[in-house]
Amino acid sequence: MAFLHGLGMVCILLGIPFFVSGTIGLLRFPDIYTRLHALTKADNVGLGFVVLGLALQAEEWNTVARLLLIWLLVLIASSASCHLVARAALRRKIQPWTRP
Amino acid sequence: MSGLYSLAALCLLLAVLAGLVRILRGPTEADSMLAAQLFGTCGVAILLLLSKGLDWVVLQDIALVFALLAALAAVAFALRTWGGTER
Amino acid sequence: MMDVMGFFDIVLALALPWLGWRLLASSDLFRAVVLFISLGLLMSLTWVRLQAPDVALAEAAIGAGLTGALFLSALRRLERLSESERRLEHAGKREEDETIPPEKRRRAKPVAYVLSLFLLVVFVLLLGWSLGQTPGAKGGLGPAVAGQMGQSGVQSQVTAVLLNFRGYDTLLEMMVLFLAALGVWSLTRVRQTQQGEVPGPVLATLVRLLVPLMIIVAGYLVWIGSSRAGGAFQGGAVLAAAGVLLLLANVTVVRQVPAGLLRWALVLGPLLFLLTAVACMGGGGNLLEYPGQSAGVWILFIESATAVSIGVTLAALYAGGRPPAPSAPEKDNEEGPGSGVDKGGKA
Amino acid sequence: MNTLFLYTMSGLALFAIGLHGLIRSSHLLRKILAANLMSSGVFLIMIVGACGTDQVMIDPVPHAMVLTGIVVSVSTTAVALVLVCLVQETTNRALLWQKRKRGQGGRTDA
Repeated sequence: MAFLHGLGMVCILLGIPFFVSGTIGLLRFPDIYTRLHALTKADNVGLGFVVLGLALQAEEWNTVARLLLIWLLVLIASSASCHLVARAALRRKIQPWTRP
Repeated sequence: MSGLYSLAALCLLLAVLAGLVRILRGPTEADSMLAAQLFGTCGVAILLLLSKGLDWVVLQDIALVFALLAALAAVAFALRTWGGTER
Repeated sequence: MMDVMGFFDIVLALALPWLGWRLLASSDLFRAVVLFISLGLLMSLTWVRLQAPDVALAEAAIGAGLTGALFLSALRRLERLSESERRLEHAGKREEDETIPPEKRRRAKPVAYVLSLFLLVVFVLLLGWSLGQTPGAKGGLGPAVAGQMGQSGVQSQVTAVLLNFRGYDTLLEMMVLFLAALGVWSLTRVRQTQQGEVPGPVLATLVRLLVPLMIIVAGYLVWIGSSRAGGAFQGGAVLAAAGVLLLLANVTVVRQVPAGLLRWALVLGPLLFLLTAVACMGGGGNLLEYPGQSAGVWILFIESATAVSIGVTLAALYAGGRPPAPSAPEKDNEEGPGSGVDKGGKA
Repeated sequence: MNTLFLYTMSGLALFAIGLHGLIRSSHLLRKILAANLMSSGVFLIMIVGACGTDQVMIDPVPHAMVLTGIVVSVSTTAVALVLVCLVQETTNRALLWQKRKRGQGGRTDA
């Protein structure tokens, strides 16, 4: 049990840097498409690690199920909305950034 | 031990607030919208961490609602603000 | 550990006014709306910190989701009405730099500015002072509510207050919602222009996955409301989000909902609530005094009806006008945009 | 206690900012945003008042009132937004004031 708890803690601590790097990417990347890329990393992997860590520490099965449901929802919602935003940006003829 | 959860939540909150800068100076409207999207995801993570740290199951429901509605604003943006006109 | 949470509180409490200030000071209306959405999310976290999970749920559904969508589509509508107006407004300074030489530009009079700021500060100081003077802020009604919980029929204190102890508040609030919907319907009609667009595959899948889940979560929230955070408002708001998503995606089912059914769904909550209230009087009690031990059942009944009505009303408010023209009424077993969804998803 | 005081100040500041924006901004949409900010400030102060000193006994009545308030404020916001759209349709502008003549300039803070 202590092992699972420790493993969960490690997973949570692994997840935080993804969120932070998502923010940094959002701030530093040059154009909308690259920023989308950074954002989805935070969504998928960061939240995934946090959910995994919390699920490893959960005592009941329904908590695990709810955590996974939340993660799946965020995955679906963020990927779909990022797709829509990217498509709208392409339709607006926003040029992807290229190395100058 | 449970202090770690709060610490992680605090880190996420600070990260989110840093992301606000992108809303303030995003060159295009979509950039601002992306920051709001990140806000939603981080909010979910913060709520989950707090629900563990404070031992409060209700927060998971709130996180669920956050996750459900996170996409709504972005979809409204992509379809209404930026979509529809040219096709 | 408490230190960390204290720091969390400090950051949150400082971020709220800062965000509000940036929101009103930003030169771009769109940015202001996005900041407002973020403010809603932060407010929700604040409610969590202030031990108000019910309010946090409502804010998460309404403040962060619905209001944002409302403002975004209103902005879109304004923009479509006059493209130049918004440019003139939001980027006014930059444009005027070109048209007007800088020495001719006149800022707001500094005297007026200082005076208004001074008055504002005085007003707020007075407000804060009177807040400190308010008596009875310490004890509150908490013990009174806790003492009566046995008779309320539910376990959640907030639900007990909302639907039993102060039921007339909620009844009147349903009337306000209904009036708002009536007002919007009497003002405008929904445009026909956007109809005919077919949602793309990704959007269709998103709707197909999210909308049924939203309905399930709405039902869950109404059900769980009797024992902990949740209830008719939160469930209704999530239901409304499902309706808004359907309206956004322009799913055909939304257009095919018969107008009569929509009207009934709007009226359902307030009507049943009112009838129940009056029926309680008939049984010898006061208005909204549920008879005997059945309070829990009555509350669940009213809550389900009001949740449907709140969902339909908020979605109708989002649509922003009367439904276009009465199309050929097909009698389905739908109850409105909220629950017409399962079909729309699978169709 | 200290934290609650901090949140009260935050609510007061939100109210003040909203009031200022309600009076000074020229675009009607921004006025609606400002009014929403004001209501958020009021809700915050009410919830802080409900917290009490010890965290055990929480007053649920302000919670219920704030819940009602949130729903009412979203419905009034919706009506106001429709009205703004109508104002713009009929008068072709949603600003209360803007520069009157090209040469003179005027207030530009929106």
